[in-house]
Order: sequence, then C-alpha cells, then structure tokens
Amino acid sequence: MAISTNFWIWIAALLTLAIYSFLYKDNPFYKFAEYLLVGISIGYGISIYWHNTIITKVYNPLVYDKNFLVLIPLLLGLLMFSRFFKNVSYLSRIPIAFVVGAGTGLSVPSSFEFLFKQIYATMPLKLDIGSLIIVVGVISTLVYFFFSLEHKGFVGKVSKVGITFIMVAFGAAFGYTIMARVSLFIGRIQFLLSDWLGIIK
Amino acid sequence: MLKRTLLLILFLILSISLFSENDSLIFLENQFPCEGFYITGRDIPNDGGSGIEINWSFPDSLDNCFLTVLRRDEFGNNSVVATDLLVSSKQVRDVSSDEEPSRVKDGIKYYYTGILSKKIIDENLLNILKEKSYLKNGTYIFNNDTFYVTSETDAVISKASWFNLSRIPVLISLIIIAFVFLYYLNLAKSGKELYIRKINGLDAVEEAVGRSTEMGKPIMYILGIGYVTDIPTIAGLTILSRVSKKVAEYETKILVPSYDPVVMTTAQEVVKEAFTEAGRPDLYNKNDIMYITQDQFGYAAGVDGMMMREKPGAVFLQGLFFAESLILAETGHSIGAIQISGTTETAQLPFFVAACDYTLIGEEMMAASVYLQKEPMMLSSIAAEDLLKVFIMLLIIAGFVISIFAFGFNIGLFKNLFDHLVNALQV
Amino acid sequence: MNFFLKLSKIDRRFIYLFIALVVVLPLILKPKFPVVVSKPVQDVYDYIEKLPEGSNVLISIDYDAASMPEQQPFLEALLRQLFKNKLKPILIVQWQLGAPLGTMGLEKIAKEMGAEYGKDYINLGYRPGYVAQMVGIGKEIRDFFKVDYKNIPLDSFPMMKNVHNYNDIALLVGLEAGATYLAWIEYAGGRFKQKIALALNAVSAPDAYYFYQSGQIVGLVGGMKGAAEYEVLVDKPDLAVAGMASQSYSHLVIILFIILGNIAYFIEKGMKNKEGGK
Amino acid sequence: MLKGKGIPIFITFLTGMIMIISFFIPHKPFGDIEKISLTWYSIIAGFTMLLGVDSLIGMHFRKLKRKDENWFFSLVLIIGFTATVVVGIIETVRFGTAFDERSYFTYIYNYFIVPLQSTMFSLLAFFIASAAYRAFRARNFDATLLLITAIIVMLGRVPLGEQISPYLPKFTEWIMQVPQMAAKRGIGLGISLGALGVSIRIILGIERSYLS
Repeated sequence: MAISTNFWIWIAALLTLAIYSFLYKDNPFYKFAEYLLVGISIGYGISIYWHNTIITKVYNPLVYDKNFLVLIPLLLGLLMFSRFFKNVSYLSRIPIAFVVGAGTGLSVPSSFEFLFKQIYATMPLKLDIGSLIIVVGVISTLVYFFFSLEHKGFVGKVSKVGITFIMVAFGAAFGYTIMARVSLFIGRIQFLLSDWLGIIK
Repeated sequence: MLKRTLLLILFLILSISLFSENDSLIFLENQFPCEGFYITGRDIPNDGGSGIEINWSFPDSLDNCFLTVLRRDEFGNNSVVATDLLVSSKQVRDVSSDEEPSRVKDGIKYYYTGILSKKIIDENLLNILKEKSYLKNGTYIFNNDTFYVTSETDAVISKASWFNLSRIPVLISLIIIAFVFLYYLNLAKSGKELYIRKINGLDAVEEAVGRSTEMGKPIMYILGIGYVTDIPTIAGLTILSRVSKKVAEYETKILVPSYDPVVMTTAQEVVKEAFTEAGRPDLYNKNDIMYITQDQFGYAAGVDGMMMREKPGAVFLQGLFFAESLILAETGHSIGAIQISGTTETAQLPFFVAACDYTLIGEEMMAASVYLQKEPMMLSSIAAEDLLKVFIMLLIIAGFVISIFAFGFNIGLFKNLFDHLVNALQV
Repeated sequence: MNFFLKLSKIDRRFIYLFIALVVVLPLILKPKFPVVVSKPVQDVYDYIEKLPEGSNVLISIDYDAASMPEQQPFLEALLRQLFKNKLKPILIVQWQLGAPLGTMGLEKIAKEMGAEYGKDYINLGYRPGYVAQMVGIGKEIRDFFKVDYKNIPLDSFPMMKNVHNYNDIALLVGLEAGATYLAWIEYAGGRFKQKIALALNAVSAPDAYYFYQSGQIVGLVGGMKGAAEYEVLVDKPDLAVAGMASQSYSHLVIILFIILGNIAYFIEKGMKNKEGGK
Repeated sequence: MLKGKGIPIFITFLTGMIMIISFFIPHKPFGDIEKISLTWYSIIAGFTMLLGVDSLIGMHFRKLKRKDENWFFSLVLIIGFTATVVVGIIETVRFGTAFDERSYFTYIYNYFIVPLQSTMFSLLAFFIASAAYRAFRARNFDATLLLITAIIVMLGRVPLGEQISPYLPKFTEWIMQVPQMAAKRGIGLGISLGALGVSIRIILGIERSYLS
C-alpha cells in the first residue's frame, strides 16, 4: 500500500495531527482545528435541531396531527427571546422556571428508583465474605457522607474506613479505564499509518 | 386391476394438487396433539391504557412450535397481533410500539385466537385467515402443513389505571421522606441551630478567587455537558451563584463557557443575580457567559483553547461530566490554575481526584450550595438527608442479619422475611 | 540523587513522548507477543473448524469507526479462517456507519485469499430496521435483501441460490459495539434456534458472558484481547496482537513512571526531613 | 407582579409536583408526561440554541471587527459554521434530507467531525498517564492504597498480568466486583439522597438562585 490519494483522507489526517500538536503546546494548527470543530459542530447541531425538533416535533404534529399542545413549548421557547428587550427580559424566567421544575420533579421518582435499586443490590443474596465486605463498604461510605455530624470518635473512625473504600474504588476504576483510552489512541494511529500513509496493512 | 389402481392413484394425485392450487383449508378433527393448549387475554395492569396481554399455557411437547395471534374486535375487524412467536415465550403484549401507533383502543371488546403451527406460518395462509370472520377450534391442513386453531378468548377490554399499584412502596417512602423534610424545616423555623461538617474543597473557594484576583487572572467556571433537567447541572448552578458572589466582591471576572444553550441562559441569570446581590450589577457582562457548542469533544476543544489563552487563576468544574473530564482537568492543571471539581458521575471522579486540587464527591457537591450559604432552611434539608441515611443503613443491616438466619441457619421464617424484603425493594 | 530530583519535576511532554513511542512502535514492527487463548474464544474457533465445507456463515457488522481497533482485527482473522476452510461468508450491516468498514475488511481478505465475489462470499450491505430484519430472515432473506450492496439481484449469485433463511445458515457471527447483540440472541437465537457467536467490545463483554455460560451463544470474543487470541488461533498475528503489545507496554510505562515518581518523592521528602532536623 | 420571583417560583413548584404525581398515575395525560416534557425541553432548547449561536458568533464577529490577536481563527470558526449550515440546506433540497449517504453534509460529518472528535477523545491516553504520574504518590495510607490498587488492576487487565500470576486477572475482577462496587453503591446512595435534597429545596422555593 502507498500513501493515500484521497482528498478527504488527507483532510482527516491533517486535522488529526493538528489536534495532537496540542500535546506539545498551544499553537496555530491546534487553534485552527479547535475553531473549525466548534464552528462546524455548531452548524451541524443547528441542522440536527432543524431536522429532529422543528420538523418532527413542531411542524409535523402541528400541521399533520393538529396537535396544538406543542404551541405551549413554542411559546415558552419564544419567551426566551425576551432577553433581547430590556423592559420585558424578566419574561425569560418563565421558561427557565418550567425546565427547572420539570427537571427537579422528574428527578424525585427516578432518585427513588435508583435508591431502591442500590439497596436491593446490596442485599446479600448469598452468604460469603464478599457480601460482608460489600455491606461494610456501603455503610462506611455512607457514613462518610454524614454532614450533620462531626466526624469524630466512632463516626470518625467509620468514615475513615469509608474513605479507604472510596480510594480503593478510585484506584481500581482509574487503572481499569487506561486500556480503553489507549485503544482510542491505537485507533487513530492505525488510521494514520494505514489509511493515510499506507505503512501498515 | 392394475389399470384401475393406477387410475385411482392418478385421480388422488390430481385431486390433491387441485386442492393445493386452490389454497383451500381442509378441516381435520383432532390430528394435532394440542391438548392443554389454550390462550387467555387480560388488560395489562398499572398501565396507561391501550394494552392487552395474551398468555398461553401449553404442554412441554409444544415447546418448539410457533404461535400466531389474531385479533377480532367487536365490529368484526380482524388483525394480526404477532406472528411466529416461539411457544416457550409464554406471553405477548398487544400494545402500540414506536413503529406502530396505538392499535388497541380502550373500552372496545377484543377477541383473540391463536394459530399453532410446527413451521413458520405461510404468508398466503395468514391472508386467508385474516379474511375469515370466525375460525372453528380444531386442526386444519393447508398446503400439506397442519396447524391448530385455538378457541377464541372471552372478550377483553383494555383500560387505563389511575394508580400504579406496583409503586406503593415508593409512595410510602415518599410520604415518610416528605414528613422527615417537613419536620426538619419546622425545626429550622423554630430557630434550632443545625450543624454542617467541614467540606474540604469549599473552604478553598475564597482562597481560589482571592489568589486569582491578586494575579489579575479571571476565574473559569465549567458546568459540564448536562442539561438544566439534570440535577448535577442544577447543583452546579447553585454553586455558581455562591462563587460569582465572591467574584463580584473581589471585583474580578468570571468566564462560564456552556454546552447547552438553556444552561447558558440560566447561568447568565444566576451570575447577574449574584452580582446584583453583591451590590455590583455594573460588573456583570453577559458576554462572559458564552455558548461554545453542543458537541462533547468540540466543547472540550473549545474550553481547552480558552483556558490556554485566558489563563484563569482558578478553574471550577462543577456539574455533569463524562469522558471530557480529564481533558479539561489536565489542561487546567497545566496552566497552573487552582482547580475545584465536583460531579456525581462516579466513573469520572477518579480522574478529578487525580488532576484537581479539591474534589467534591457525589453528595458533597449537592450539599455545597448549602455549605456556602448556611441558612437554617437550607441546613434542615441536609439534616433530613442524614436521617434517611440512618434508615438505609438500618435496612441494609437488617437485611444482612436476616440473611444470616435465613441462609446461614436455614430458618424458613427468615427466608420468607428475606423474600418479602427483597420483593418490596424491586420497583 | 540529582536524577530523581529532576525526575520529580519532569516535563509532562516526556511522558507523552514515551506513551506515543510504546504505542506506535509495536504497531509498525509487530513484535512477537505471547497471547494465551481463553476458552470462549477457542470455542468460536473450534465451532467454525467443525463446520462442513461450503456452509454459509452470516456476519453482522454492528459497530462503527470508534470500535474499529477492537473489531476490525477480529473480522479479518475470522474471514481468513472462513476462506481457508471453504466456508461462505454473507455480510450484512446493522450499523450504517459500519458498512464501509465491513466492505473494506471483506475485500481485503478476499483478495488475499483469492476468493471470488458471489461464489465464495457476498456483501449485502445495510438495511434499516434491525428487529424486523432479524425476524424476517427467519422466513426469507430476500424480503429484506433482494439485492446486494451494489444493487445486483441476489438470485444472480450462485452461492445465494439455496440460501433462504436461518435454516441455511450454519453460524451467525455478530461483531458488536453496542447492545444490538441482545436482539440477535432474542430473535435469531431464541425464536429460530440460530447458532450465534459474538465478538464484543471490551466494555460490554462481561455482560454477555452470561449468555455464553447459559449456552445461548457458542462462544465469545471480547475486545482487542479476544481479537488477538483469534489472530493467534488462525496463525497470523496482526494488528490486534500488536495492539496488545501496545497496551501492555503503555501500562508498563505508566507503572514505571509512577514508581519513579514515588522514588523521587521519597528522596525529596528525606532531604527535607534532614534539613528540618538541622 | 410578573416582574417578581413569585410567578416563576410557583411555576417551578407546579411543574415539579405534577412530575412527581404523574409517576404514580399511568392514566392519560399523566402517563406520558415524562416523554412530553422531554420533547418540550428539546423544543425550548431548539429556540434557545439561536441565543447560543448569537452569543458565540456574535463574540467572534466582535473579535473579527476589532482585529483581535486571534481574528483569523474567529474567521475560520464563522466560515466553518456558515459552510456547514449552507451545505446542510443545499443537500436538504437535493436529497430531501441532509443526512443522505451521498450528501456532502455526510462528508463533513465523516471527514471533519469524526476525526476531530475521536482525536480529542484519544488525547486521554496521554492525559491519563500524566495525571497518574503526578497524582499517584504514596503520601499517606489512603493514597498508597489508591496507587497499589491502580497498579494491580493495570497489570491484571493486560496479558502481562496473566504471565506474572494467573490469579492476577481474577483478583482484578474481585476488586472491581467487591470493594469497588461497595464504594460505588455507597456514593450512589449518597447521590440519590443529595438529588432528593436539591430537588426538594428547589421545588419548595428554598433555593431560588437560578431566578434573577
């Protein structure tokens, strides 16, 4: 195999190198790639919004299904533009109040589901040393998150055990992830060496 | 004699081929061993309506047969619910899916019939069956394939439930928790002093803002890639409010690059309000809270670039972060900024802990806004959370003790108890 | 002493350089690297080895460019084994963005092994709606794939003459980056008793191990490591084995730096203590 | 009256309560409320995106006008944005949708966005190494434990570990399944309680800093 003659592959390869140049230091090549990515991705995002939101969620329901309920978010969305006019800019609080209310409201039951799931998973379905360690770990970690008690004496000791568990978990999760990250880099190198330069087959 | 036999055979062959050409169904009494196979239908409980579930019971010998389910409504319209289900799957639901919108309507009588076959059902046969208004129970033959038609189910009517009974445990705990919160709120109103323990990263906020100001550098506040509907983002916004108040007091600058436009507008409100409260609305500049892009790595690239060029003295990473967490935190470290991070994404916490000066772990981040503004009403909610923690611990310990008696000592009573406990937890 | 003190203030770019070297060099030089074959991978290999000559193997490309380092080497190793044993791969795609990757791998290995399109292998390309397709192939593959990826009618290819549904397919191999494999197991496996082997990304492989234990899949190839094992089995160590070397060396380099950093830290601390002692 | 915080706080309270109640009521219209509110969010966000674009493009236009230090790159950004939108419109006219396989819009995605994104992502291979080098110092007992677990897991994940000892990969799995899982659950329980706290503070209007 020889070096690629495909124009598009060249673009992808040069942009890849431009990003990697950031590892040395900030430089015009990285800046170019960075600004380009931001510009293109926002343009792409707008197109996706047009396609997925305006057409499928507003236009189609309104025109074909005669679903006038979508006028409400439409109005709320328009209220956001009130910030362009000083004397009515307070109106933009209404959509914000709505989305924050929806977000917090939805999170209450889902937090419960998560809570129940976690407790359920901690129940020892079989008796072994592992289940005991899990029970001790979960409880001591929870004690670390006690805020209204000073971490002194017994509580202090248990919360120290909790910190130990947290540290082991962080170390393990860190070590576990390295492989996946190196894989990503291998993927990019394979692209450069095989698709672009044709050095490896 | 021979001639006659040959003629007879010829006649038979002809007649069979004639039948198969007509695609006609031949009714046979009971030649398919389907005893014990029957189907039932019922309204799906605890749903929002427009759903019927069809169950069937069967002898093991029919394990590998295929079942096709037909539906007839009270007006005589036929339709196919599902074809070629493996009998061992035991159940199918007649509900609307993403591809096919609601077909079952509430309040209408439906009757279901099952077609049992050893091979996958023929498309032509299916079309013939769909045309028939009623099929007699029994075995049929079609193109040399036998199949069995079950008797029709009783009328099934779907309806919507007003209450999801399976969520009663959640409702009960919600009521208990509401009472705990209200109790502590009242306690706070009556003037009882509530305590909150030291949270490491938060005492450093003042220092971080102060040092940046001294060096004449701005502060950067990164809210991550969540939406306003995500609780970590909301928690990040409440911390932003406290931090920007300090920023206004120190008369320095705060940069908030955003990922989501709604987060950006909300962050603008938050900072403006904080600056006004601090008595410096003149310092507020809406252009400092800017939009970058709604692309995970585009955002990371943009924020990295901004960090390299603006060189903030302090970087806050508070909100919802995914893989970009370390890209941001390492760059922040390389420019020598004090970094205070916090997120609820457990997978990203190790990277924050490694790369930042201070990290708020999970709930610490949610409690941070309370810590930074120690009002009694706020503190009361933290105390309530702690009481709930005690409940949970007791529940876990109880579960463990019960399991020792149940599995260790093999006591039936405790086994039942354990089963009940586990079932109640399955939402 | 001095060396270690300098080390504690080492420029991060030296670390970057080392990481880059240990990853890139093995990919170019492809050194011999010992790989132990695990049972789930061996099972896939053995199952295919036992298939009679001329059997059809359906390969589903359910990954995209992001999973290429993990999946592409396995695809190539698998195709080598299939062509060597005179088995006939039928390639289909459930992830649209994976289509060019599948085609690339297939054409490359077919050329290398001298296989002929339409007679020894075929590429049917991507069709939307994966569940309908998985059920549909149980009846007639032509309901979804009337033509191949270049719009040529299926019936014009000699190898497809007698291929209609799962009964004519000896093994389904899914190369999976996401959760599409669950549908394969449920529909092709559960409903039509199709034999299935899976190659999964490293992150999802542990989840699928359950299906291997319960016998719902004949074998499991997990991540780049699994692909490396397969390359060893087909006796052609290639990119995955090289990738495993890159992985191992990069882990070693990081560990080495951590150890050096700690030595430097303790020496520095010792010196400070001495100064404090004075 | 509208200018105060009263009405917005009431709206938050009302929407929040409706969301909670609808969790228990499958009947229409409550049953679909989660889906509906997410659709609504995306519609509102769609409009707000214009505010975002105004913020970003406006900033770069100002930089361009002032001939700031990096004005050239601001130009790159604006051209990249405009070109993508224009190509998107042209290809929508040509193929009915910009996401057609033959459209140049797809080319932009495949040859600009994908390589840039995945290269940014792969920078983590380097950052994870430098972060580990710097942070993993045996300063105290807990830090030492973190460092040792990380090294064990790193070894257990690659074939090298298997050659050191066949038990290493198994031990790694055990660490992930038992102590790691325990701490993760403890943190998770804390997070759900914390989320409840945040939600209740906001729904009841105790926390109102998000409204000015």
